[in-house]
Amino acid sequence: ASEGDTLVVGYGPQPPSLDPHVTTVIPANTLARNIFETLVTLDEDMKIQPGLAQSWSVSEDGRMYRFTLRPGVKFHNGQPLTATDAVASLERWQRYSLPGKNVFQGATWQAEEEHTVVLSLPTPRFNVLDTLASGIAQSAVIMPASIATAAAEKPLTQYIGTGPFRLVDWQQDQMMELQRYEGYTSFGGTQSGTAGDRTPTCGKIQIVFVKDESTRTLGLTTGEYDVANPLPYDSITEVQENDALKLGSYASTMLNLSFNQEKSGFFRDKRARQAINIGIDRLPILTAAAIDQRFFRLNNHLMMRNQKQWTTEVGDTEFNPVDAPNAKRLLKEAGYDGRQLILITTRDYVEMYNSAIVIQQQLQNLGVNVKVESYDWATFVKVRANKEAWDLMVLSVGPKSDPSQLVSLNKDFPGGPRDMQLEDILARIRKAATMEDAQDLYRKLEGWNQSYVPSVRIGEVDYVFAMSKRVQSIQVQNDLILWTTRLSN
Amino acid sequence: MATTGINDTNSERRRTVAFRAMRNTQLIIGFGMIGGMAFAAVVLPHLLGLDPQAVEPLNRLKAPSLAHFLGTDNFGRDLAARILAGASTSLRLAASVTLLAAAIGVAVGILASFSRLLDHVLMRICDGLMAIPALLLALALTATFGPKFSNLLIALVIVFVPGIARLVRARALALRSETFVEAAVAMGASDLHIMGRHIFPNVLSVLAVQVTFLFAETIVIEAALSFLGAGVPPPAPSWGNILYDGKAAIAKAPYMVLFASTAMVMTVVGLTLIGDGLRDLVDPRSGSQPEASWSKRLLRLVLPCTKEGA
Amino acid sequence: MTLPLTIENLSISFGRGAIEAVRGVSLELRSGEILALVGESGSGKSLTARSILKIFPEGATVSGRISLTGEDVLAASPSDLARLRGAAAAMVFQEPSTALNPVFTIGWQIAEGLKAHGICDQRARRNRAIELLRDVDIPDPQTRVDYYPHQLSGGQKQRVVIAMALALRPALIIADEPTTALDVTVQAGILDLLRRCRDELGTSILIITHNLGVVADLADRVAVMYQGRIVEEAPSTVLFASPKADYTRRLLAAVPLLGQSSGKEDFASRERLILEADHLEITYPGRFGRTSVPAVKGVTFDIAAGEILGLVGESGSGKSTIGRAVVGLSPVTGGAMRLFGADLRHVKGKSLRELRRRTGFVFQDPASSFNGFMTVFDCIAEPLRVHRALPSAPAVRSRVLELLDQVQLPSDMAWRYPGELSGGQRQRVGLARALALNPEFIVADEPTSALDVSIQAKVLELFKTLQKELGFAALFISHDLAVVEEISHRVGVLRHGKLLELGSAREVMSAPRHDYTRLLINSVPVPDPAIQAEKRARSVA
Amino acid sequence: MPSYTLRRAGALLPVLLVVSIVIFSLAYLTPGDPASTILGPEALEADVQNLRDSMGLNDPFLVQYFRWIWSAMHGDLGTSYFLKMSVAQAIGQHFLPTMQLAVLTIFYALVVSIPLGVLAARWRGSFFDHGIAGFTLIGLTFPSFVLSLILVIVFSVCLHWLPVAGYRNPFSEPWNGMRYLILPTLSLGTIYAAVITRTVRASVLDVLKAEYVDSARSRGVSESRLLFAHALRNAGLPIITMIGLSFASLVSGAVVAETVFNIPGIGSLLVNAIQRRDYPVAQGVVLFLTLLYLLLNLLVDLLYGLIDPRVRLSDAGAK
Ligand SMILES: Nc1ncnc2c1ncn2[C@@H]1O[C@H](COP(=O)(O)OP(=O)(O)OP(=O)(O)O)[C@@H](O)[C@H]1O
Ligand SMILES: Nc1ncnc2c1ncn2[C@@H]1O[C@H](COP(=O)(O)OP(=O)(O)OP(=O)(O)O)[C@@H](O)[C@H]1O
Ligand SMILES: [Mg+2]
Ligand SMILES: [Mg+2]
Repeated sequence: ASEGDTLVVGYGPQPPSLDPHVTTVIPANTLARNIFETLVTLDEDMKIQPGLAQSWSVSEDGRMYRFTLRPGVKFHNGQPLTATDAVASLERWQRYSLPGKNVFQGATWQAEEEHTVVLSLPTPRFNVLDTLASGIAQSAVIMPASIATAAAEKPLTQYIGTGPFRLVDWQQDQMMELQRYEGYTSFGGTQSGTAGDRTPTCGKIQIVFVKDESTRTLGLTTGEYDVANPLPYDSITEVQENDALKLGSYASTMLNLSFNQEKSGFFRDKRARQAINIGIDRLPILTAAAIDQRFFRLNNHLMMRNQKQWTTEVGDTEFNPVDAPNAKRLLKEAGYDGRQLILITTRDYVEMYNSAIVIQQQLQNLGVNVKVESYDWATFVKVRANKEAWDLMVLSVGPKSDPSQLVSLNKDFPGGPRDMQLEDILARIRKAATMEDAQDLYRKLEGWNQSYVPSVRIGEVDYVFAMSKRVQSIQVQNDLILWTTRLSN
Repeated sequence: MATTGINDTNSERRRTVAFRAMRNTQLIIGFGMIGGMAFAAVVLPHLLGLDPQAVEPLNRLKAPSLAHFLGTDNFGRDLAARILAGASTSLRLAASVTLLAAAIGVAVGILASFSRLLDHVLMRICDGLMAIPALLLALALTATFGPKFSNLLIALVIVFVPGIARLVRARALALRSETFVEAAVAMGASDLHIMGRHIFPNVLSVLAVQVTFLFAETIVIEAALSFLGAGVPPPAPSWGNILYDGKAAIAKAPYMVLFASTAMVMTVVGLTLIGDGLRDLVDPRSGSQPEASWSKRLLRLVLPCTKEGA
Repeated sequence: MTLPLTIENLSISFGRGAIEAVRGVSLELRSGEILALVGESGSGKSLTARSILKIFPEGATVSGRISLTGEDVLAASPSDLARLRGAAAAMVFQEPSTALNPVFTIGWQIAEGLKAHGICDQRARRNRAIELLRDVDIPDPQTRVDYYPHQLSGGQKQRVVIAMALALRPALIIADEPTTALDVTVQAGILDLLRRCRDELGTSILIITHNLGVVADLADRVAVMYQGRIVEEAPSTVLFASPKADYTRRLLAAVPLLGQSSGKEDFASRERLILEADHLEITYPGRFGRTSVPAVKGVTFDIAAGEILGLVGESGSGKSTIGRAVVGLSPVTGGAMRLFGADLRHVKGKSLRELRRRTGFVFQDPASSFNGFMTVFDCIAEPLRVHRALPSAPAVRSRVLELLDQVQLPSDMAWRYPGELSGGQRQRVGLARALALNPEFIVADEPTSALDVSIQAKVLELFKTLQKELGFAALFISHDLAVVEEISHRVGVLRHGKLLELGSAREVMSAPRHDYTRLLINSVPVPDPAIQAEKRARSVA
Repeated sequence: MPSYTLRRAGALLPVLLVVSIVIFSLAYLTPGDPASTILGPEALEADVQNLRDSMGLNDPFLVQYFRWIWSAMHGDLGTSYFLKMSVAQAIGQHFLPTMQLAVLTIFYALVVSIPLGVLAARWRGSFFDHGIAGFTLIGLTFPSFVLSLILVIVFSVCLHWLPVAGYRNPFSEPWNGMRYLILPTLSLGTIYAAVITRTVRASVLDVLKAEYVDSARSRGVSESRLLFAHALRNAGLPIITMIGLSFASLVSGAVVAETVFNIPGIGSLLVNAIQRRDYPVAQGVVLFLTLLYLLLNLLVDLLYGLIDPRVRLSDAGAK
């Protein structure tokens, strides 16, 4: 039960780390964004808005960015935010995070005066601000310089940011208590997405980590939690029938079926990949993964549907033909000899497991002999790194700020395609100076994607959450935005 | 003598195991239940054309109907088919785990009661083993030898043995000081003989309870382990994973848990009946018992464990 | 006035009438009367006695009527029964070793009965327990009260059981073979105690015994049972003088009398010694810091091949302890004991088992010496099987049946379980088991104490014949001096763990050198009421 | 006895050492590592390797083992990779709830099972016995997580009597703390109650056939006393062992209930640690449990001697 203005959130299991610089775990980043903030941020239309940097300027050649930090901002420990802190933080981020390495290769950060941060790039990039704004995996958050330097490559041990909430109590694996930061200096403008006014109305937020999903639902029903996030899909009907509760959702991940092209042979043949791509029926797969039509949608593209700046129609019409005869023919042409293919998945991400089971059945029906191997997360990572251990993998990937950061296209990622054309397009996107160039290249990339079939795109899945009716104006962006929440009585 | 009217061969026959087994209703019903289950698991799916793996996500969690007479699971798979197919996995696993664990546990427990040194060594090993988590063991085994049935078996057996061993040892220690054991010692019987003929039959009653418990426990633990990739590999059904899936959908489709548990309860009841029946066979005091009234015998059909040793 | 006990037409059967153990027994007991129930082993005495308190074995079918001080026992409610038991009538069970709960101290068990009948003060209960133990002649009762049953000798356990029965001064005492495990001096003391109860408290006593000397000494009236029926009932003087029933006559004829047996020749040949005890000392370790108990203190004797050594002596003097030491069941803590020339402290494993194969052992308390899961057949066949003595199953079978026959048991007993036998029947099974391998040496601890004299005579006859045929040696422990005299070549007298004297049977019995031996011989009750009364009068004077 | 206890204490170190090797090897054999868990689903293998290196996870087995055991011998079990605290602290924090739950559960199980088991033995074959048999079989078979959910639905969701999940320390807030512990206790206790009931019943049945029971009965000892004093004590060894075992498995095996009821106990600490590959914690917990079990079993063994005077562990095996 929540007294006064305490919001109690029944949350999933505690993320392994709250260090946004290094972890790609989405909930870790979205929880951390209550504590830590980035230089720039995204509004609900995914447009760049000021964050800790109240303004910035870009040099003519696009190789130098000059950020002016918001004055008066203080860290939770009372220390004022200075350019040195920002530089130290961003340097750590640049060294240890994937986007940092990708986009900011060769870049340098400099503190000018107290409140100016200067970024110098070797070549202009279109995606500098987007990358800095993304708050979903390995976000470029700012923390005191001393902490950033001390931690280096090790996970953080102190959580001191400038965010609207301050971490006051953290009982491991049990709950986390966030208190409104009274010395908070908000971003300007009206609230929209993670941008704009962030001054919280709730005095206190209790994140209770509840591993068991039925318990989350039940706790919500009895009023122990104000919000249950994520809500198991099978509880949706239950919540809808309950007058005291309401439902919400946020776009979360994309489901992919990756091929292992490294393991001797089969999926190096494009026909084999093509066969699977046209042979499977995505709707049942998505139904198994997210149950209710409202919470999944087909998507044949590399970027998510709500990333408006990355829209294209390439290949839309030929998507999901469910063409079994042709698939079988292609398989035969590719010389499929009935050998057993290993499909790996994990139960730690339900949507991955559930899709895998259905995919296996569908492939079985195409005459492909598939064996599902399900592992716990840590083992899964180990297994997928072993090229000989698997053929197919179901992977759910979070949205990325631009196509060049898609991990499934990274040749170093297990199952990542190795194709000269792809490398070329990606290199060009990375170097693209303007958004328009990048969008052109993206269309090219999509074309390549449709013909090469590096992996089978399945669709997008939303996560669902539920709350009691007294929770007002809760907003979402890849997860809950807690500072917007108000509690009515 | 006060005995009359019974000739030799007749009373001898009265005591033979085969004869008494035939008249042991519990034993027969127990075997009937387990045998029936096994039979159904093997024959019914073919007969009814049930496929435990055919998914139909659009038809998930449907209540029992003509098409799916136990309903469907969270992938729209036929629950009846899965429970039947799961029977063979679960029963095989549970039976081999309990048999192995019981055999080793009994051996260790009895041995420990016979020698101070062995007792010390074996029991300390057991203390250590008790602390090793099944999960870690199963994961490590799976990693080393690949996902196999035998890993699960080994992990669970290792985890269960210490408990059985300690329990058996406790009983055996008390028995060691009984005069009839001394009598056997005095006649020059080897330790092995004493263990087998005197200690073992007397630990059975306590053992039987533990064995039924472990049987049920194995089925449930398997589910937890396969959840983490160390159990029966998907999508092969087992009662354990039906229960786990059912738990997630308990509000929407309570019958999943209900049917799977019913299958389990029936098995364990059957097992208990067999256990009790076997005990009647070895326990002497069952012979001179006046025949129970037929109403009681009828009741025994429904409920297990009547007249243990009586 | 209602009689303390009437039994009308009591019948008890097992296995749907297959075994009719008691057939229409009727008995009456007047206040202050002592009735002795004698009869053949297995004739239903114990069952009759137990039914008085409504304590039946599993599976018994009972009919008839029993009234205890006017209350119908068989129809009584559990709470009424609890009230009657112990207070209105108390029972001494036949086999004391199984009648005591092994996990409680004897003091606790005595006190429990007192508590059940409303004696609330704990200290009072303990004092009473000590007092009772003193009454039954347990040495050092203050310490012994905290002993567990397994720390007591057979006779001591029996006395504890008697003490329990006396605890509440019941109106009726049912004593099932209360003195079988007692030496004659202690037995005399117990008989006196019982008589005093009758004289001072007016207690009625139903005593079951095989010892016709005890009957003559104590009983006012005697009932004789045979095959489940009462075949004769008469005042004891009448019965001893003019027995009517056939069985009674046979019984009286079979009584062994001290000094009347022809006795054995002295056994001269001491060439091959089977057992040598050389300053043997046996001490039981103490528990939880208690002092240890020296049970045997420097005993020296030997047994030659073919010789039977009788061991008599006070209850608790260490006889069983010595016997058990022979097969390594009690620890030799000092001196030496050699069996077939091998020092028992050093043999181990196979050679020890071999020694045990050549030795037969009859336990003092047969009831607990059988595994309840094995049929009589399996019990007797066990030594044969353990040592693979016979080549085939049919050979084992015929040997077992032969043994059963030798100990006077019908062959259909083979398929029963030990728990379904009477005390005497069990004892004979124990004997049969000991004889199974034709041992070269037998340790027999009270092998005939539970047998009526007629069967005892047959068994002893068998023993003697076999001994002659096979020439085994034996350590024969008994309280029955007449039996010892009849069967042994030499006799040793033990007291307080020391061997008082050792000599040929005739010497020791007819010309005892030690006072204690003389006392022992004098205390033997004679199966003639007149002589016993006279003897008693003399000793009082 | 004291010498026996000393000898047992002497076994402590070797056992701990062996267990430490076993558990360390298991951890080493188990695939996956904390680095990949920290970095998340989309990390590249190279980054994982870097983090592994900096965490010292790529050192040879023996180096890692000796580093760990060396500091363990100095009382330092290491620091969790995830929990921002030392392993000792983590164990300390998680042990309290587990202990409370275990004690309550055993207490509840005993209160239920001893009378039921004894009475079922007393009236064996009766309707009462059948009823108990039915109850225990269902208790044995019914998966405890399902039972937990049913209890929550009934007592929390429908009746609003008790909280759904969570934990409050009953030492600091007794009433509230107890309220949080009731449902977990019920759901865990039921299965143990079932097992112990059956063990008690079987053991007591064995004893009730003994003649000393008749003998005590003949002295007017009431039936209830016969059952609860005599039979129970004689059947004591298996029962005490069973209680000891139940307690032991409650300490490490209450994971399911701890998860459903969201109780931060040792069991879920261990399972979480295994799942996250938080090896210092997993190893520390196992060592701690080993120590606990050694002591627990020593206690049980000493109790044997008190319950049954004939059992002499100090020279068990003497002929
Ligand atoms: N539980 C039982 N099942 C079957 N038969 C039994 C059972 N108990 C006793 N009997 C039989 O009943 C008969 C009478 O037994 P009981 O114990 O009364 O004899 P007893 O006269 O006391 O003999 P003893 O002098 O040898 O002690 C015996 O033949 C015995 O075998
Ligand atoms: N396990 C034991 N622990 C301690 N003392 C014991 C133990 N067993 C026997 N004693 C003691 O040793 C002494 C001798 O016992 P033992 O059984 O040898 O006597 P016994 O001569 O056979 O007597 P009885 O004729 O009464 O059977 C007794 O005083 C008894 O209390
Ligand atoms: Mg008798
Ligand atoms: Mg004796």
